[in-house]
Amino acid sequence: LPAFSGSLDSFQGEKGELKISGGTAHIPVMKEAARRIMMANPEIQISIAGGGSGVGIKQVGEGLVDIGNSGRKATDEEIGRYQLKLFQWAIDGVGPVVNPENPVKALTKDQMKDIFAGKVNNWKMLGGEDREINIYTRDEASGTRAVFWKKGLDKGAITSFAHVVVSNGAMKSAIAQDPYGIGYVSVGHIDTTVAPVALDGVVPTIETVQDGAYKIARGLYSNTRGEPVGLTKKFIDFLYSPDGKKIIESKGFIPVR
Amino acid sequence: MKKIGELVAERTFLLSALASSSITVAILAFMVFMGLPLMKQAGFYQLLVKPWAPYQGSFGIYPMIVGTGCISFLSLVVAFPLSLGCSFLIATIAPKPVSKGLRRLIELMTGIPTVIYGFVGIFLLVPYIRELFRSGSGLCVLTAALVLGIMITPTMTLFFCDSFDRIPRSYLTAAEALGASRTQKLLYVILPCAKKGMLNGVILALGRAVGDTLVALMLAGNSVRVPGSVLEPARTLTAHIALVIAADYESPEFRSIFACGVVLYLFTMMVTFLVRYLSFAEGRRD
Amino acid sequence: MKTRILENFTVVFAWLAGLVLLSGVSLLLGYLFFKGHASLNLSLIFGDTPPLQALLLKQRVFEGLFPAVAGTFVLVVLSIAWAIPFGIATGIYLAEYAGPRVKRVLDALFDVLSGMPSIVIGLFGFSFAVFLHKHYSDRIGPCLLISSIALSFLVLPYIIRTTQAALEGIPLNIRLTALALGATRLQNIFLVLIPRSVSGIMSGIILAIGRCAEDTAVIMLTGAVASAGLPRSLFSQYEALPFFIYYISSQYADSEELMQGYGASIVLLFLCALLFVTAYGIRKGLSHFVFYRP
Amino acid sequence: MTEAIKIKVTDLSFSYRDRPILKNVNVDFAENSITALTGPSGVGKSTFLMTLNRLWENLPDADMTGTVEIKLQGRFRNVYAPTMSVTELRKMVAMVFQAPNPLPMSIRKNIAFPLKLAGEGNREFMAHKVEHALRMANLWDEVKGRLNDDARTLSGGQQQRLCIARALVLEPEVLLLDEPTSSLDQTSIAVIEELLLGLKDRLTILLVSHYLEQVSRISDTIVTFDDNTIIS
Amino acid sequence: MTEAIKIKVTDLSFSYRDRPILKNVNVDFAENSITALTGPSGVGKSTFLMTLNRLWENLPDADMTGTVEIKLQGRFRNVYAPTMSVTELRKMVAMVFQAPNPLPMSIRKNIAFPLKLAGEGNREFMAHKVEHALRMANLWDEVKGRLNDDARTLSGGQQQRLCIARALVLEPEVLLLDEPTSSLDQTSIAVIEELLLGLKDRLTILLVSHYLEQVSRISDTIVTFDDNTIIS
Ligand SMILES: Nc1ncnc2c1ncn2[C@@H]1O[C@H](COP(=O)(O)OP(=O)(O)OP(=O)(O)O)[C@@H](O)[C@H]1O
Ligand SMILES: Nc1ncnc2c1ncn2[C@@H]1O[C@H](COP(=O)(O)OP(=O)(O)OP(=O)(O)O)[C@@H](O)[C@H]1O
Ligand SMILES: [Mg+2]
Ligand SMILES: [Mg+2]
Repeated sequence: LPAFSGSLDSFQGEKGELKISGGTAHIPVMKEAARRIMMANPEIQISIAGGGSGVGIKQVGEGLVDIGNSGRKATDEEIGRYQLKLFQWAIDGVGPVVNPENPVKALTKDQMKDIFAGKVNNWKMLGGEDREINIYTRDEASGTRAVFWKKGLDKGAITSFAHVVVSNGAMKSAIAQDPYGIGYVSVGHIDTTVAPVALDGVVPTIETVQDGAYKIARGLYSNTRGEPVGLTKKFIDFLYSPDGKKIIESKGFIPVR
Repeated sequence: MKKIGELVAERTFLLSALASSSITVAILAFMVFMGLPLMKQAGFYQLLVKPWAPYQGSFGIYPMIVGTGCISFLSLVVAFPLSLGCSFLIATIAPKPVSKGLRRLIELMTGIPTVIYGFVGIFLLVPYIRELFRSGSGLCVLTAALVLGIMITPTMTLFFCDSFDRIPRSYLTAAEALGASRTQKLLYVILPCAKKGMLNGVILALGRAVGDTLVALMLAGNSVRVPGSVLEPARTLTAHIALVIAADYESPEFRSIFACGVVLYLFTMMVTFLVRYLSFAEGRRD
Repeated sequence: MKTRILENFTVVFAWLAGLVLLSGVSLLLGYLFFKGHASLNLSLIFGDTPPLQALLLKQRVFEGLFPAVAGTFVLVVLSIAWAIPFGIATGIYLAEYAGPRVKRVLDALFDVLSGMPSIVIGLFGFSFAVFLHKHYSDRIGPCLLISSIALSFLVLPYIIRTTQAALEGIPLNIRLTALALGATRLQNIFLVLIPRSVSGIMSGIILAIGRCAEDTAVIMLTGAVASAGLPRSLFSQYEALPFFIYYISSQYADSEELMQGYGASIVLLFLCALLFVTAYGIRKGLSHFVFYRP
Repeated sequence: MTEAIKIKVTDLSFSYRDRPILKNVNVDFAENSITALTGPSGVGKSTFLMTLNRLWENLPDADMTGTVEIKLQGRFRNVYAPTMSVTELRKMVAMVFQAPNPLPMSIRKNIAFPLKLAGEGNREFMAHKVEHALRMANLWDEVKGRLNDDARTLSGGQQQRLCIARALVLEPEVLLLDEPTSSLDQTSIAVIEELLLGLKDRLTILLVSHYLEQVSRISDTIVTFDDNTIIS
Repeated sequence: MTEAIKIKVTDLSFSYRDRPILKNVNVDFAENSITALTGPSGVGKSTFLMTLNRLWENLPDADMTGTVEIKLQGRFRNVYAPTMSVTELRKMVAMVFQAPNPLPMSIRKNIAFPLKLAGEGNREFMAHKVEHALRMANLWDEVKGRLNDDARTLSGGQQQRLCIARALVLEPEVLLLDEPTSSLDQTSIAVIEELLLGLKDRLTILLVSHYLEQVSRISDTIVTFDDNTIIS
């Protein structure tokens, strides 16, 4: 792990541009960190784009951005091909969510697999209203999707009926809008507008993720090509600083110790 | 001295014309070049008819083609009668001041940014459609088509009005002198004469509907499945490009969006040439 | 009798259609204003930063639309700057120099270009950027420069067409006036024909500006991002108003952000309406053939 | 004049965009006769005709004051009265223009067009009317074999007779002709003049013409327009 | 003709889009005289004038064969020779159109426009030339106080004289006038005719005119166009 060199002071005298893209779960943390840094030092310009974990890994590998975020661990092949350095700075869970109005707030894992496979397609079958289930999923570049698919659905099928949204934020607003929708978001994104669904009796929250009760967990990574230097290094260091950890916590993730 | 200046200027104009027009060619070349590996491997035709299932290694864009077709056709179904009615109002039925005002207003409407249609559609129409039909999420073919239909109506109306305006004055005077009412003039003289021009308007509006990205991306739900009803979600070619552009550059997913690009390009070309042909035919008739 | 029914039906149908369209659009705009009027104030644009400080670039704006507005502004200026010289020169070539054969071919090419879905142009811009990045320079990726070039492709046909139409619309006697006085072709173009077409060309440019300010599909593929601050260089990524609206619509975090989205929509709407009315005022009866754009 | 009066124009003034064209015109026209209207170009002859069947109302910026009364179906009626239907009026006061203006449809449909407008649906009756009108216009023999051809393929003289036939098909009481022969050759002119003379006892005809010979050949009365007013 | 020849037209044929307008025209024009060109409308008079200064080359689909020789700067030159600069030609063979066509700029700038085109930069010289040209065109006294007004605010007759002045400013050797008085009133016509008569000893003037009176009043020779050819 890099040395905890710093708070914002370390950015003194730096200038230039830092490009970040990739995982959408990371965006709130990135935005807040960038805001703090840019406030402290107006010479620094940080741009943040989404795209999904696949994009993050790919773009940093190709050198299109300085930091590529991913919500999954880069594969060995990716690490090898691009000489990626991985920095996991938080632990996150991926939890199924429904609209708060939806009475169905607990499912078994099998029920969930059936829902996403399209076998169970009415809330009535789960004790809810007699309405079709609207399934929301993420695009193929999403790390959240990859983790949920692997650990939540055990690589089971996701029906092609599913609506496709492009980010954690978009997932949250879609579910917040749709009383009959079900989707999955990064636990850090869960707030009052959506309701987490207990899976086999465990509600996905920071606490359950932290103590290991909730199993669909993952790390949030920032990846660089080769050893980070300069501004890139300082940015990553900042994520590990006490200030950075506070930000991570405030956005609903668990900072790594 | 002067001669050289003239020559330089002419060459400059020519060069910039060539540069500008080469963009059109370059875009096609790029699409084909980038999509070629996948097209070679899977076959262009195969891509057009196979489903989209990246985990099974199938990168067909058939569902997107169908989705595009459904949404734009349906939006024409919405827009055509609206445009017809509005152009009737403007042409003869409404009193002068109303018709003038309406025309200005509709011209202004062509300036409303697309993203705003999408934005309002999400928060206004989507929940409404969901509750009205009590089925699905509201993000569906119907919603997208309705918004798209409203969006292309001004353009189509103006094209209709335009083809009405091109009818020789003498035909209208003839009908008036024979005691035709305003509606009769419209139905029995204007409409039959303007048919071809109106067809042009419809084709161009269709081109616009097919080419639109934002409305479908925001409102159609983007599922990669051939929609079974208008209340089911679907994905258009344009939305597919916007969604999959995030994929790995070397991946077949990414390559497939160039197939979408090629399809859209060819469609645009078809529309253009059809319109040119029709206008030419019309020009020759007069 | 049957015809009477048809005629009456036509009248009813026409009024109904007018009503539906008008109510549809007023619903659209009404809803936007109803929801968004509350957010219309200076802090929508400048957040907590004092406006003057922000405008003088002394202090950054984090919670406001300022970076997006500035990004859109810079983007528009750049795109138009690329498009104007090529557009006007090409328009002149088509109207004044091209032979009928060449003209037919070029006309067809520009027709295709003007009908091209903007996402296709965006895709072109994006893959071009990636191509450059791989084969030319590490520094190039999707960025302001690429976006503005792609956007200029998008609006080039507008400027070409309006220039061409304005020039071709000049009556023969005016065209011959200077020639009969011994003007060269170029002198005739620049001293007589272009000055007479200025209003037509201007309206084309303004429409192109509106188009650049409004387009989302091109920029979302070529460099617009969720958060970037003010654009620093041609190679940096940037924020833009229409992309901001799109972004908010799909991933707003809270109702406050959503309100910002409504506010941004109203700002963009006003901007476009203003440009549109200006273009219209400059040249009444502007053909919507020019407006047409998938 | 000894004949019964058909049209009474009182204090008629007309202007385009505040430019006066006709000022205080007072004139009567006799029933079942041909009246020729002459005068220099631009004096307002065509405009005057349009005030009789209210066709000017479709022109932008045109304005009129005064009254026009026409004896229709036996009694005098103010054509500008609110109770007067303008479409009914135009069926009874038919008009033929200087340039023949056939509609872009077949000969048959051109003639039947006014019937269709009037809501006529009986095809047999319509066919009969079409033939009758074409016969009246001396055109039947020339076109009976090609009734389904586009009317625009006829020669100029034939087109003009077609337009007259079309105007006659509803059996109007007044026929207004605005220089109907100016674009025709001598033979066609002779045919049309003869036709008009033959129609005279059924109709009241107003004919604008520049050709003084023609005017003296066929008209019963001559009305000369001069500088905004009328000299009879 | 006893005078020296200024313009020699040999075997000139002209067509628009393969429709022949002029066929094998052979005609000479005398120096320092006014030649009137007359003939029915559409026969090709304007077109003929445009063959003399090659202005037709700017028209779409036009085509010409034959030779035109003009005595310029003392020797006969084929105006269609490759060595002939078309802009130089047009400066020496000036043309005035039927409808006055002032450019949308001030009176002064209108007159100075050909000088500007010729690359003249000396302002004093230009001012002097402008005054001279306006005096020649009998316009100086009327406009000297308002040289900076927009030329389009002048009356029709004044505009036409302005156009003549503009054509004269480069001191051409030939002046082509295409119905220069047809849109003017009697007084303006008289002024322009007088002006042309005054210019005659300095220039060779070709004048298209429909007005036989005018033609006989001022022209030395009359050339009549008839059906694609010329009867002198
Ligand atoms: N639609 C119009 N708007 C404005 N002015 C018009 C219009 N129609 C005709 N005028 C003007 O009104 C005057 C009378 O026109 P009108 O056509 O009645 O003349 P006319 O006597 O029929 O001439 P002609 O013998 O040439 O047909 C003319 O000066 C003409 O320029
Ligand atoms: N630019 C053009 N393209 C095609 N045909 C033309 C063009 N200009 C003129 N014409 C045709 O060429 C013929 C001769 O025209 P021109 O203008 O020389 O006649 P004109 O003798 O000057 O007649 P007028 O006395 O009416 O001015 C006419 O039939 C005209 O229709
Ligand atoms: Mg007339
Ligand atoms: Mg002429």
